[in-house]
Amino acid sequence: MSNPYHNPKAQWAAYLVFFTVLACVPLMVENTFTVNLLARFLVLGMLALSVSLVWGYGGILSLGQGIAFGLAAYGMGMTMQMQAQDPENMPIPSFMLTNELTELPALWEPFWHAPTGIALALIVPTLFFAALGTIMFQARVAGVFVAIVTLAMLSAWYSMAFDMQPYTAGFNGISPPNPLQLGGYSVDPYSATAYWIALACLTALTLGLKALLHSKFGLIIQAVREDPERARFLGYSVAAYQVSVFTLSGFVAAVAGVLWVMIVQYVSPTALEVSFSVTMVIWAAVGGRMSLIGAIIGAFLVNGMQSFLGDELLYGFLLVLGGLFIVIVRFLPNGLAGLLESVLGRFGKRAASSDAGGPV
Amino acid sequence: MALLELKGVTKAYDQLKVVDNFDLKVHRGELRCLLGPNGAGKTTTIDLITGRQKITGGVISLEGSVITHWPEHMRVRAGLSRKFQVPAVFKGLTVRQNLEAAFTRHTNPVRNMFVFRDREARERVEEVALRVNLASRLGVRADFLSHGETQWLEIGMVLTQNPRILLMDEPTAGMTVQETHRTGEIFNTLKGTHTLLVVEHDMGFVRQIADRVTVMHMGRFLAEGTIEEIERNEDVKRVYLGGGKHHAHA
Amino acid sequence: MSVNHFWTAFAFEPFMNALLIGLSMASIWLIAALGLAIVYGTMGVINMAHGEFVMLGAYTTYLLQSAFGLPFLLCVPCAFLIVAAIGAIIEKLLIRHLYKRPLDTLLATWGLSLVLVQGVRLMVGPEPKNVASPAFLNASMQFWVFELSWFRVFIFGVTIAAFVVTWWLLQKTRVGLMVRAVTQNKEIAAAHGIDAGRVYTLTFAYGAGLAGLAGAMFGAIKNVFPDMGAGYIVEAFLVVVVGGVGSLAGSLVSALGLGEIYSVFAYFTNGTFAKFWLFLLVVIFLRFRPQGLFSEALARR
Amino acid sequence: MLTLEHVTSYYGNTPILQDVSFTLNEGDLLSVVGRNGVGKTTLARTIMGLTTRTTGAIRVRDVDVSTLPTHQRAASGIGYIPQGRGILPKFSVRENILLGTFARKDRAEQVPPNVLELFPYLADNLDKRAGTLSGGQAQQLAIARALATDPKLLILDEPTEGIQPNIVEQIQELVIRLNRELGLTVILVEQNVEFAKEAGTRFLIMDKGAIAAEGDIDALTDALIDRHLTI
Amino acid sequence: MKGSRRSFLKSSAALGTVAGASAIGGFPQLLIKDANAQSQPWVKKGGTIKVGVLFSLTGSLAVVETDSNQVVQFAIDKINKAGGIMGMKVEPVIIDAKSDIKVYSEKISQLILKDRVIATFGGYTSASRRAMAPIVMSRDHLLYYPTCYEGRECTQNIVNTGPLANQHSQDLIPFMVKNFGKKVYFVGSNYIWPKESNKNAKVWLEKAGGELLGEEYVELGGSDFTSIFNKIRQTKPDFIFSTVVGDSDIALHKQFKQEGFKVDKMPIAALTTGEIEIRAMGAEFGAGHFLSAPYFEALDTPTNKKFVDEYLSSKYGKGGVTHYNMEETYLSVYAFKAAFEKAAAKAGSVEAVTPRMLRDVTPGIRIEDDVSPEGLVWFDETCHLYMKPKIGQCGGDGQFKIVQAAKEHIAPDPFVIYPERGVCKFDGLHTKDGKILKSVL
Repeated sequence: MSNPYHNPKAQWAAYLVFFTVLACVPLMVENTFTVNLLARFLVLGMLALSVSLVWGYGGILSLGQGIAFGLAAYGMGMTMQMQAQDPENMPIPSFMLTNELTELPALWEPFWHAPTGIALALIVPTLFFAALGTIMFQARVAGVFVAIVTLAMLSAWYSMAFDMQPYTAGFNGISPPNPLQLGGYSVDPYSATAYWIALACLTALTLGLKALLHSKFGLIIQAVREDPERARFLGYSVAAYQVSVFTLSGFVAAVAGVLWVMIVQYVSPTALEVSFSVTMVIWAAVGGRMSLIGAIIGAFLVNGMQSFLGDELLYGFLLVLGGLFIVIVRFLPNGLAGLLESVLGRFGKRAASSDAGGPV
Repeated sequence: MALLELKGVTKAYDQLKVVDNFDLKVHRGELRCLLGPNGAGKTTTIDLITGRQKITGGVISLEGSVITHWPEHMRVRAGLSRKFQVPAVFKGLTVRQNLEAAFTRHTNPVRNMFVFRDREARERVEEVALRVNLASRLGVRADFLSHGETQWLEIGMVLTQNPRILLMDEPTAGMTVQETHRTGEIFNTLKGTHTLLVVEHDMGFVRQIADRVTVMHMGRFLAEGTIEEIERNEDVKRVYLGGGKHHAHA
Repeated sequence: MSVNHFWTAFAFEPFMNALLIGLSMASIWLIAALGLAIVYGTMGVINMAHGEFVMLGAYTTYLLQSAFGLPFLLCVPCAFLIVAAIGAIIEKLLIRHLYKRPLDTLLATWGLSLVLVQGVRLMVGPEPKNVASPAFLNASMQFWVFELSWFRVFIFGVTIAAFVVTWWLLQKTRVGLMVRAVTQNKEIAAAHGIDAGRVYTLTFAYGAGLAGLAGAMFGAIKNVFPDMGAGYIVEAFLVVVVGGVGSLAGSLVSALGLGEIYSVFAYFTNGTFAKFWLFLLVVIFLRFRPQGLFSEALARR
Repeated sequence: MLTLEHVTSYYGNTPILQDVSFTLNEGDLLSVVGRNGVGKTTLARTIMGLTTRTTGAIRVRDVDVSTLPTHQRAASGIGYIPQGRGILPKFSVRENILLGTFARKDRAEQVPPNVLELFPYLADNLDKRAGTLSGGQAQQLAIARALATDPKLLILDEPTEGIQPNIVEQIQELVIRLNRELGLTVILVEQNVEFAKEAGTRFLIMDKGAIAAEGDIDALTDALIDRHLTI
Repeated sequence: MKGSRRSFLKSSAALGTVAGASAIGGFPQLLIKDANAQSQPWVKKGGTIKVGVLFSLTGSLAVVETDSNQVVQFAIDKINKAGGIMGMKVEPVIIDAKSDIKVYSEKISQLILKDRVIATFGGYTSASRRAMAPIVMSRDHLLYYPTCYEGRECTQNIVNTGPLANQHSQDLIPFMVKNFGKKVYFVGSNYIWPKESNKNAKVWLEKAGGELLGEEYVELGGSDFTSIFNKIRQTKPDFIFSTVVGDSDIALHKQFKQEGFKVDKMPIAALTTGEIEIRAMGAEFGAGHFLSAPYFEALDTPTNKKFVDEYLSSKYGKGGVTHYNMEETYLSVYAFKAAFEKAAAKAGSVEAVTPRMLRDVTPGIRIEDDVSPEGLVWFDETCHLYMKPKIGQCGGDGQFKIVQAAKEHIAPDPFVIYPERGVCKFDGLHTKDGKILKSVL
């Protein structure tokens, strides 16, 4: 009966191998472009991770993960932009001049101080998710309604980022001229350092969430996903758990937003686009929403395809992606991880007598 | 003082009264069976006690505190625990996880983020699993259980909670004869230490477990007494066998 | 009038016209949402590819017009029929395998929308196409303080007609009886000889057809291009959700309400800002009435 | 008329009906009795194809319908009155009856006149919303609707449940009439043993998803009743 | 779940070790390093000259950018057929940006770091330029941005071949005021280029004695102009000045007619509505409106006739039309050719040519009448073009009739409406207090 897929030791071992391999990548890749590209994938993987948490484990299909990502990205963009400003000579970013601002708006003031700016970039989206979650889950909004409410909220933020041009530079977005300065160092987005920073965050978040899912909390959010009413009649406040998991997923997406801008030095309303948020769900679904690593790998695969295969099959890519997605939803509801689970399950049955520990 | 007391409890949809001015007292340590033909309002009564449906009128109190309008999870925390008619377990989780989820010493989400391996929970889970014949099935996902096992699992979940009163809505529905008998044995071990309110149809089972029996009919109280008294009661016989012709209730 | 002021001052005539525009917006949103509402109400399927059916309708019109020289007014019903046929095929190949998995249909139809957009792009090309509308619709008339564009009136008329026909089909015909029976209780309907599968195919095809109809008209006020569908989908969803699942009247009222709110906001501020407030209001509204305007409180889970 | 051979029926993965076999002749009225939750309703639903999955054969006049979808079983001449009546409350009385006509062979699209003759109250209130009917009226409507399918076999699932006493009698008479006068073969799922005895020509006692006893109605003895039905 | 905690601790410890070890090796990379990259020549003797071509071939921007992509290839083919640049063939590395800002940012770095092109032609929207700019600047590389843009930037790594906001409307506004009346209503897409263009237009409007009645912006891709037309109807302007782009522009012109406005009473004077937009909306909706651009397909010069004929008959000309954006892109390739030749001559060898060097030699380069379809243009010290904008009126056939052409070349000035910020010069933005700021975005 024992399926190595479900063996906790094997799981932790797989996580260990996965992240170790990822950590070694920059030592093997000479090309700084590829390192940067992979760092981007790590961040996108983090988004898939947040989807996996909220949808796969929490059962909440949020199409608004981009809200946290986008808000955090703007926070980071503002921070890095202010690092390039000079209090005496260039006290405000030039795009504000275009929009008839002569003084730095109060909204931007905190971002003179980079640590405060980064902290705000993480805290504000997280709090927003807590608030939105409270509004939704206390009213027992569930299922597709959550999807549509988050979608509407995302669209609202998108038009806001567009329209509030004096504060956000609108469609053009904010492109800080210099890389992030941290403690006197300049974090070159094309260096292995940037990659490792992203990887460290991804590793910490993944292992943290993995541990969290092994905690009582992790058990209960899954219980809530399976049957909210049963959970309620066990004495749990279903709304409180849903808000918690929604907020956590918002935090993960916010971290991704901050890292993204560190790596690409650019933020625009496209971070808040509906299609981007839905694509995150696609990554998680392809890799397997019920597996943290699966979701991350899903993000790697889809984006890798887009980057490497995309150039070859210029015109067909979206067709392939859409088709792939339909096939996966139709036949593999748990994605590639689900496929692995059933393959290992069969293998495990055969090997049950000889090997109890399962392969690593 | 009764552990659980219902006074004048009423539930109406428009004009139709599903539960009509119903009174009930359950004392500590008692195993009470609630009987009645289909549509008598038994499940609705349980729903009203646990807060799943909104009450129209009347008062529900648990150990003296009035819980009539509390939210569901607060009632559970106050010591009410229920088993649903259609077994409600977490299908995607293993038996062990189901039982662990039911161990509700802490319900605060933030606090539970730091609960990893709770020895007390483990012991309780294993103890309960033994009790409901699932000790060998702890690692199995709940959706692979047989129907009877699923029922036991839910009974086990209710037991794990160690509530002041257990509300069991048709615990043996769909079980085989043997399974029903085992269930009766489980219930008999709970007598004295636990308080139970059991809704049941299976008379063999009721005979096996009941102390006192309350019979409902069309939302109202019909009779109460020991199993023998109820079996002799003409009104009860009529509503069960005779259907409409000579309805006796006032 | 001063320039660069965020707020526009109230003035009677333009405000009245803003109300009229709200009506026109409402008719556009309603025709875009109607098919979605029927499909969601009857089958519980959230069709994320609905906007792409709108796009297909526009392309059908363009192709019929440019390749066969069909007059615009004839293209509109043809767009309905052709997109309905495509909808029927899609229902049989994909949607019917995903009933009872509403979240998965949502995602699968999103995948479908990618395929449709890219498929059209590959076959017809990415450049925008142009649907010509008949000359008599390219005019406007004055009525009291109102300025009516004939084309807007035309859209309004078609929307009302589509709404009435839909209502009539549902309420007064045997097919409608079947659809309503399946919506209320699939088992009972089946036990009395109704083939629920066929009803679903029909419903989905009809919903797609309505989207195609909408597309035929939208093609004439703006442009026909592969991504055009994305521009309608969020608003259409909001109309359905605010109106209440399975309620035609609800969709009508909510389209009217949203259209007017948007237009009045847009009059006093600007379109982008109006949209932000509209979406925010909808989220707050759903907090208090998750089931929408016209629906009993059962659609929560 | 109707034959079940080794039928096992599941909800999800749970078998609710286990290895049930019986035969019903033309013109019979089979009373199915048993306590709550023993599978009587499941038996009715199994014949209609409303459970998740069944094994075994279900023959209606030698045609195996066990693989057919529900709507085709309805069209093959089975009329069904579900437990709780299954009236569509948002429909008018007329629309509810018309629902039955979808299973007719002759494709008639009108409310069948013979049905209206049977139910004068319904005939007078065709435009009333079905949700506002009383329990007894709703039961008449459910029967009228099933009759509109022009059935050969009628399955009634607890037709007297939850109905005021004075109406119960009318319903009971009606059921008997359908069988004796109109010649319909009937399966009557019933808790009221007295009525089951009065109406039935044959009986079937169910217990725990299986047949506990069956035979001509005369064989339904008090001993059997005591063992399987009473408290 | 047994032992999960223990193995968790173990695995995190192990990871820590790995991360620590790799960090030691990686620390030097904290500094921007490109030492080895610079030691390699960008162009090898006897090899090819690799250039990046980064436009969207799919997605919503593909409509315009596909043409840009085609015309770059057309120009490169033409140059290669004529013997290449200094005997070396130009090799385009063509990448699809998929209308996705993230892809622009990713692919520009691929072109620079992996493909090692010496310059990139790319972008059509300001947003894509802003997404590419940080990478181009931090690598001291070179981007040819071949379309109109708003100005207010002063960088040392971007060469622009489209008109600046100050060049476009200089003649158009006085022309319209003179012919139709003083009162004007501004309509634009809601982003920076229209807003900046309108600011410039206001300057010319004031000079011409015109009056601005209102200014409205529609969201990008927005297609409903009824609210805006409602406001326009109320204020009764003499003409509309439009900076609406893309799909919205088509909707604007269509709805203009459907709302019952008359083109002879209140025409639209646009900076955007060229031949390609007219074809997309149908000529009946465009007829009678005005456009200011440096280039029109109908321009009656031998060079343009040849350009149009050659392009439309080539395998790239399936679109069936040429337009200003395309011509500006075409010019950028010849600007690159001239710059490369100049730089190689200056450096003495092709291997010594760097992207930055190309930019540094660009000021002063002229593209003569016999090459440039729009006529002679030349670069100023900030790498913007001196050019002659022309005003065309659309006819019923979708072609423009040129009704006025500037007599003199108009100077580009990216900071003309921000004199307080300083003056953009060759080496950066000279502020009033004497500082020189580089890479001002």
